[in-house]
Amino acid sequence: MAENDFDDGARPVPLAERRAAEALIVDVDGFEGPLDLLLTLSRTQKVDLRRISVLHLAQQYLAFVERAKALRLELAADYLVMAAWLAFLKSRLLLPPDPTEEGPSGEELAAHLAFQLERLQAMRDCAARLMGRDRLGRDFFARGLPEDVTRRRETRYTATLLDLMQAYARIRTRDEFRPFVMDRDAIFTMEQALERLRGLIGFAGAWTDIVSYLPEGFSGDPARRRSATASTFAAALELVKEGSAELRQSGIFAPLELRRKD
Amino acid sequence: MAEQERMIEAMLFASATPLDTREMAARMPHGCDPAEALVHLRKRYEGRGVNLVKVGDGWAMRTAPDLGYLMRREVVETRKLSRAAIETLAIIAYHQPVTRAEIEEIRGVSVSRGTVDQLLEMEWIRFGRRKMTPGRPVTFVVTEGFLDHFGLESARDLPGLKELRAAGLLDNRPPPGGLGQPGEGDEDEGAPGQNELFED
Amino acid sequence: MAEQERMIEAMLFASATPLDTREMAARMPHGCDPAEALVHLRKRYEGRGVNLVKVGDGWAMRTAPDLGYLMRREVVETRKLSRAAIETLAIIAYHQPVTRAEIEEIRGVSVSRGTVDQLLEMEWIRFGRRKMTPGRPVTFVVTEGFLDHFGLESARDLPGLKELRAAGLLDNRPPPGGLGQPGEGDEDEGAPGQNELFED
Repeated sequence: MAENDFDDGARPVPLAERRAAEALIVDVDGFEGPLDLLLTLSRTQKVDLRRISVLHLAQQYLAFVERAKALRLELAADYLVMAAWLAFLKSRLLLPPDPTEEGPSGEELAAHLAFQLERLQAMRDCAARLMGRDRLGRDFFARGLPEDVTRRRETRYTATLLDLMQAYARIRTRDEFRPFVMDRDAIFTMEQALERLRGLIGFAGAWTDIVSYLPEGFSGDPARRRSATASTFAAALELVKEGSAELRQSGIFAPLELRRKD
Repeated sequence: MAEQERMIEAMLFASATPLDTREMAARMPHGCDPAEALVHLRKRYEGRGVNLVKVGDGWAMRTAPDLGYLMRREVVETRKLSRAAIETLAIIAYHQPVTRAEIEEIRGVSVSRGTVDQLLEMEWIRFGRRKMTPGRPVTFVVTEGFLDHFGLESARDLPGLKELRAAGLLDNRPPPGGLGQPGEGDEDEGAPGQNELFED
Repeated sequence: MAEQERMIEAMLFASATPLDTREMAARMPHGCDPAEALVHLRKRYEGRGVNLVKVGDGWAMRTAPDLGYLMRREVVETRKLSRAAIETLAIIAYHQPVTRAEIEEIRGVSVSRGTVDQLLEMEWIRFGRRKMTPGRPVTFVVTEGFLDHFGLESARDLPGLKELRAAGLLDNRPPPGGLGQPGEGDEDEGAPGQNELFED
């Protein structure tokens, strides 16, 4: 199906064609993906999509990608993936088939691409025909005054499928978000520290560094250690304030020591 | 004249308010005479299920008075289901058969008697078989009426969370009062791992 | 029969949305047969300003399309659909039931977030049954609302459907040798499509 077109693209390009190509590049954002771009390029061949020269098309596409790169346009990954695939296809089409090689021939791949382009074009045409049909509310109309004679009023509750799914998503994501709530695990609250100190201090008649009161699992991770240290310190101050403990420090940055006060 | 009759027939049908001859004439091609066409049209609808009637200065199509009883079932006031009801319904649809305790566990709040009663009354849910667990609690399942209303072939056709997300239907707002989370409101489909969270 | 014709005439005039025979029968006195009365009524309204049209399983009265110009005042502005949405809609209509992956394969780009959402919200598409392929993906089909909006009796009456089918453009043709192309990653094949569904 693909004519073997050994043209290297060295021939002089007519001005109009060049202009068109430039317009394409400038407008790269306007394309809905690589297939759309290929379809647009194929229009310059002005032939039945089934007879299109895929080889020629691949060359046009590759040239497009090259030039777009030269213009430093950001090309989305799928354009580049398509380029790589087309380069592969091009090599298959150009080289004589290797009988030992497995997989489909270049012609088969080219035929499928032509099929995809034709199908996309067909869908575009269908879409246009569909939108061009006589339409309700524009060309033909429903009853303007539906008679809902409100004599026996009955309340009917309703909901759409969208409501239903969104409700479910809402509940389930609330569940799934629980891990984020667990971020609070890194926080040791003052209430917790106070409770812990009250329980432990009864056994500590001797001066003890408050750092040793940090709960298990809070001395490793810096964030957790910071939180636990701060709350334990605050809790220690609270105990001193209520007169159930004493606090001392021998110098700046020296360990803070806590002792039960009888 | 037949053509003019067609015109006023269409106009009167589509209009939400009665139309008078002046309005009709203004909308019709130049030189038409709605008054005469109305006489014909009125005659045509005599004795039919719908009649052409004069309302003040205007004209309107109305159901024949003797057929009013046919319209009574259409008299419904539709209201959106409450959030509690729709959530309960969603859980039943996705998890059926499901007990009340299970619904409460998933929703995280208790389910009021009225909510379940309402869904039962709407015939969107019904009792399923009892669970073989202590207390043998009753379960709830969705009904044919439910499938019918939501245009589903079966409850299994409901899209999963992953698909809801892919379709952009998943509301990603964090729970009220919750901490914001990374990537929230991000257009792109998510930090890796986030996707796994939504695997159902 | 004349009386039954009057009844369905009244009901159809009163309703803005299509009614199916089941609904009509439920509202009519016992023993009535709306199907037969519909045939008569349809004939009666042939060529008139208002016509009886079939919409999916339902029936509705709609103004004749050639008189649209008279109703400019009644025109409802529909939300402008993006090109992506229009193409997605067409693909769903012609290939239904169709999965998201299939839509993406045909368009060569991923279906953007919000496109499907919008079509669902307009109630022009809905979920069909899941495909019996790995992953059991959900499918999309068009709704009665879609048919109503575009004046189609059924999805079989889509313009050009026969030609497309004859040209093989509705086939689900896998890429040769499974050598995928970009965007064809998750392809599911071989479920009965528009093609088989509409083979009579």
